Amino acid sequence: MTAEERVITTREAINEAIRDEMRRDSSVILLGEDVAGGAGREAEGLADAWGGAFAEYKGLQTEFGSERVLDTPISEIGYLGAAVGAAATGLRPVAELMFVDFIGVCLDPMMNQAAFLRFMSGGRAKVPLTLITHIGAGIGMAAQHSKMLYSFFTHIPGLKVVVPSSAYYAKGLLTAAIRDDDPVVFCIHKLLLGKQQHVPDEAYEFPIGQARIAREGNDLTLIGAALTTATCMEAAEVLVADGVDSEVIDLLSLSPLDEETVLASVRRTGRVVVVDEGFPRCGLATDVASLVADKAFDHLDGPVKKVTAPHAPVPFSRSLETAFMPSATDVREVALQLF
Amino acid sequence: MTAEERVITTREAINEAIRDEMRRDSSVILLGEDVAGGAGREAEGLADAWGGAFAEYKGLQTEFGSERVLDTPISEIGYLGAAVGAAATGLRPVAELMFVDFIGVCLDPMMNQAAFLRFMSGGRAKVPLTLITHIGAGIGMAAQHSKMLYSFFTHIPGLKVVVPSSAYYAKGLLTAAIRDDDPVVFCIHKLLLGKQQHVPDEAYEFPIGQARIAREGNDLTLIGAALTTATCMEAAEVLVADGVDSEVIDLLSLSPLDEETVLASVRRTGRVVVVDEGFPRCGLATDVASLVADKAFDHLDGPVKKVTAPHAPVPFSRSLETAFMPSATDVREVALQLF
Amino acid sequence: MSMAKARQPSPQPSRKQLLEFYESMALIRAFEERFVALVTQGKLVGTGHLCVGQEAVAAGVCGALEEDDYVTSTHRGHGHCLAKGVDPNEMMAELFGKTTGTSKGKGGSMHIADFRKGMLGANGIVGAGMPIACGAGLTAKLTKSGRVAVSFFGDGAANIGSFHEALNLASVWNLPVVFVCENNRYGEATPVEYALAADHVADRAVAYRMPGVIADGQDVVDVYAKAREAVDHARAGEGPVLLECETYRYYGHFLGDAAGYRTAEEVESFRSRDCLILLAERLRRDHEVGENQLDGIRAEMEARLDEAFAFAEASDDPALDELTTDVYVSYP
Amino acid sequence: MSMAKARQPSPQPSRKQLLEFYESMALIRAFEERFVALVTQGKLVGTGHLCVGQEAVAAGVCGALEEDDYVTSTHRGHGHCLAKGVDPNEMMAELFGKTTGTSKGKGGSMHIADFRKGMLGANGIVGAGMPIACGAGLTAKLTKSGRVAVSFFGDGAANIGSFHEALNLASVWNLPVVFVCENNRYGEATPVEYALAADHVADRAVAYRMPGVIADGQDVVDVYAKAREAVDHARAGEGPVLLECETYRYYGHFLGDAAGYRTAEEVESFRSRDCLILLAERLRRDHEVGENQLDGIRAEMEARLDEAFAFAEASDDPALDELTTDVYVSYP
Ligand SMILES: Cc1ncc(C[n+]2csc(CCOP(=O)(O)OP(=O)(O)O)c2C)c(N)n1
Ligand SMILES: Cc1ncc(C[n+]2csc(CCOP(=O)(O)OP(=O)(O)O)c2C)c(N)n1
Ligand SMILES: [Mg+2]
Ligand SMILES: [Mg+2]
Repeated sequence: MTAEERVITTREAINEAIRDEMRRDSSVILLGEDVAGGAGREAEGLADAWGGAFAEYKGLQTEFGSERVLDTPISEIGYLGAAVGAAATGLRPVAELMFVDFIGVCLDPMMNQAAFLRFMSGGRAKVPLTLITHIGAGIGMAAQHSKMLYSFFTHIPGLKVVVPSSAYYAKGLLTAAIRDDDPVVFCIHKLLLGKQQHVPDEAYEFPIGQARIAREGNDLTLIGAALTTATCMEAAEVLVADGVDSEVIDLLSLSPLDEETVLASVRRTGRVVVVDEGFPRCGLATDVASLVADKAFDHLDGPVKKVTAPHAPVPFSRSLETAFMPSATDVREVALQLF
Repeated sequence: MTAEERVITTREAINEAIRDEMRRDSSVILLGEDVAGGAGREAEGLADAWGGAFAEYKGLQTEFGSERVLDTPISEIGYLGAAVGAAATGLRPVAELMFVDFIGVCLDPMMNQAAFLRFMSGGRAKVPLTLITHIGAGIGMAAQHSKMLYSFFTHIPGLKVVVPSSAYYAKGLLTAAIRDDDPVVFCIHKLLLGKQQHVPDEAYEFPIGQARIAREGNDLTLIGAALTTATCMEAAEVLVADGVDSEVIDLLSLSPLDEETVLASVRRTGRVVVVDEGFPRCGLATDVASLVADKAFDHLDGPVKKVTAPHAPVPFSRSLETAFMPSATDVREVALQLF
Repeated sequence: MSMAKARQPSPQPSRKQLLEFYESMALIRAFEERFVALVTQGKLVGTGHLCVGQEAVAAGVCGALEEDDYVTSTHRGHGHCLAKGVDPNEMMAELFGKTTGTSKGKGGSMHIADFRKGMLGANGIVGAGMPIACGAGLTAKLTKSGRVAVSFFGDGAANIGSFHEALNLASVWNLPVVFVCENNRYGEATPVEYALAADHVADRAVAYRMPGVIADGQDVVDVYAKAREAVDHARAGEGPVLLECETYRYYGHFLGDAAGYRTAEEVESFRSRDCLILLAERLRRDHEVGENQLDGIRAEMEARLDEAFAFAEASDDPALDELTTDVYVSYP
Repeated sequence: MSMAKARQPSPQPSRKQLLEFYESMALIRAFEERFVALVTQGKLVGTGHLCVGQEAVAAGVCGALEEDDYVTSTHRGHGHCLAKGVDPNEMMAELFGKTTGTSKGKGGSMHIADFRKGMLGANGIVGAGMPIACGAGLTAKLTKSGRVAVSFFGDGAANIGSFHEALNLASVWNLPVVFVCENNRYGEATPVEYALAADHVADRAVAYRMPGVIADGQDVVDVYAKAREAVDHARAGEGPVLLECETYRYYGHFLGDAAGYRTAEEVESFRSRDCLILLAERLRRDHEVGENQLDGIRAEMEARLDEAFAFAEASDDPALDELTTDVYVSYP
């Protein structure tokens, strides 16, 4: 297998991005709950037992030591606040919030501190902090472990927000995030972690603020992020049989949003469905839909459509959970209303 | 002065609503930081010294005692969690979060607990909790004390969200909130507290989920909430000189949203500007705009417009703070783009 | 015991009570092991946080409670639910995501709750149950119902802010709440020695002017005695208590965790003090209970689980429209 | 003092140092009183949280720091900033919302920061500074810079979760952080006796396996001595310290608060132990400093404030496009 053909999981891509940046820049550190595991047991040969609850960080503590890969107590407001303070004083921390749902106990360091510190100090401070967090439903963990919530971060001025849809973009966006001088929230959908893709060996950045056209088409624009990009792709294939040629946009960055790519597409196709696994109110779908309804209005051939999760907590039961998440069938059904 | 003519401040209206419900129903309690003030000094005659940071609760502890009007330590996740537990076991707590900005340390009890408990228990639990919180800029308190953030609550299924625009609606909505069996977040803009209006003496409910037409008009729909309702009214007056006859909708409830009132108006006028003091991304304005762009699309004569705060933290300097908040001039300017 | 006032000497549990503890612990053990078996056999897809090894804490503490007392639990909540009297059929159905489950299949393992039994819910958010228990205690105090609230939490949870805020608040308001720490020596893969900057969780009680007590969490009698004293203290209006129970979980953090952060010897050393074995010894020694009788109890519990499994399997999945019910009591 | 190891005896401050303390405290007092005067006269619209009465804490603690050590502050932060060397001109300009302010007028009283001086910011969120100080301490530790971070917080803040998490974390990671509680007896209108379920904030130190020390916050020499020991302890790599300074604020919680939650006698009793008076007595008694010299220092500080006021008044409001600058370092 040549280097070009190398295929790895999203989990491995995340590991590589952090590893490469930690090698390159000694100010990069990693901290979070069980990002190593077995803390304090190095002498017994039990270190690095977990590498994170989702095992993305496996081996990093072994390579970089417990000074740079720090397990934390269950103290999210404590260690995220510490990450802010470390970032503001010269380190470049990568902090993990295991499930984005836990933001309920630690939004403050991200919102009132990290996001605002530069502004509140009149530009004297910067906070080069990366927050990695896991989003999304699909693994049977129910209401308190399955939300998206990226709209919260997107709402807050001062935060950048990226949402990769596969291993390649995970590596490129995480590298860019770690190198960025602003706080960046890196939201990774759990169901993507095990998925494989060709990923270059060497370090590379995928630019924050840039969407991509995942599929070109002329009749309809489907817009997705995280897992719903795949949902859109699937729907686009099915829609071929309906005689509809769909363009699919993978947002990748939610803040800043690549307005131009979205608008250019919709202006050409005249029809749009925004697909978002988040809750329907004040969410990502409403955000992108309202952008289109303002700035591409004159080119629209029909209403601006959205497919989202229902206005309900994420259910446990597998059948309900599956129904909760937007499906290609849902997307097709809504898309066909536009023709 | 007859009873009908009685004019009181929003602050007093809030006081009355709580007082009446506490008299009517012994399970209603009030808790929060300094909702009384001088806790533990009753013997020295120093009780009830503050009645809340904004003095809405003055006199309530004197009337109802420190068992039912409870000052708390500075422990938002503690006392809001306690409010959830009290609500789930038979009390009907009214809790105060002094500034909505503090939600960064205590979102969890509202989101993962209060909002979801009914669903997560399969309907066995209910959480009749009212959260009163102060929103908005305009009093020189800068980035950490001036946000709106009602879009966060609106995003979360299981929470109801109300945003009065004056004393009359404050009393009616707060009464409805306290009597409601679901958790309700009552967001009151600081600049409304001192404003006066005729408010009936007796207790009354204004229905949660009902918007109102604040001004009738045929050419344009302006949509506001909290302070921006007044901004819309002002803009509407100015727009008369431009030959534009505006309808103004005061949302009052953000969740559930009175979609019908919004849609009926826009279907008639064909033009809309949503005005929101919140941040522009994934916020209230995008939510309402995307609703209109979907369900009133066929009646639209122009793009769906929004006027919001900029994507920036709330600044301290008075001149910047004034520029930060949507003004009637901003609204007029955007509205005229539609003609 | 450092309670402010001396309480009545804690009653020695009777033979009958001890047998009830045994039954309770055997039920929990059977439930958890059945769950593991079902997952292993592929009859049930999913995972969960098992409390095998810790049964004495749930049984001993809940044994000290009245039926209408309140309990808040954690992600590791099966044992607390069973000990508080939640129906195993409904619990098993919940794990299967069936409409007959405690939460109609909408909650799952981390959200089992039964308000009719005072079980205010397992909780997926570490620490979240402690403030909620304060609220239940406040209800009890204001309505003079005489009830007490118990909040279970882990050693890892002792480092989260809500622990601090809840214990301080309970003390400030003099609430009838007993905070029960199940110190099983790990929070996920992190040893308590690393994460807790104190020798014992109970050492933190002084920071809140409340009694701090340590019990042997493998010995249900010790747990019961100390829980009983703490509950009596709280019920008498003397305020909250922090009770730490030293225990151990045999499985990993969740079903599937290989637990590579601890040695086999460590696990063995704790297994040798298994709560069921210790209690069986005591029953044989002091109460002339024969091995047969204990085998009988365990067999009964297995049968109970056969029934629960059959019930769950025979139940329906929730209808798809359940997706949006129970979000609100009323949505105009 | 309960430090783990005995440190070198804390040096008695020299006459020169004492005069520096006096100057520092007089500057803070003058700054705050000038602010009050300007608001009262209507020359400045706004409010703020004044630290008049508490000056010895800022001066004594910052006097024990090196210039490049870090400080995180609170909503009541003017004194900490001044004692840490932030320019009064820029601070006054900030309060006027002028573009020459520490934060270009965009931050205001609750967000004064000067990273060049190690002042990481006042903070409008109670408790938020403590974890941030841990992060600064972590930077110091990992980069081996030898710096120390001090985190000021109030008695009220001792009941918020971030206090708990930060102190535990600092201890677990053995960080060079000194947590300085300014116990001024109130959090807003709430007496410390009500809100804190402990006799002293310092009593909570044992819960985090760190030394807890109490200083007389009105006596800058006592504050300095204990802060110095704590800072040395932290700098030596021996871990964090909790230092509680007993003090009092003469004004209400904010300028405009009538403070009806306390008696005039109480205020009087604390005013009689004013930090400037106490230090003046000591200087006269032990160091033959005359009243003239002290009058001279205070007059100098008034002149310094004249200058600051003139500077602020002469400065420009920020241009309107500043509304959206400094949100990001880079926004593609
Ligand atoms: C606020 C929050 N942070 C982190 C987690 C992830 N998590 C789930 S259980 C757990 C460990 C809890 O340890 P402990 O309190 O000792 O309970 P145990 O699992 O040992 O019963 C963690 C970190 C969570 N669910 N909630
Ligand atoms: C998280 C949070 N909760 C509440 C407040 C409102 N608040 C501002 S200052 C204050 C009192 C703080 O008391 P203390 O810590 O003793 O400091 P002091 O004001 O006495 O200096 C409160 C409750 C806040 N700013 N942040
Ligand atoms: Mg544990
Ligand atoms: Mg104070």
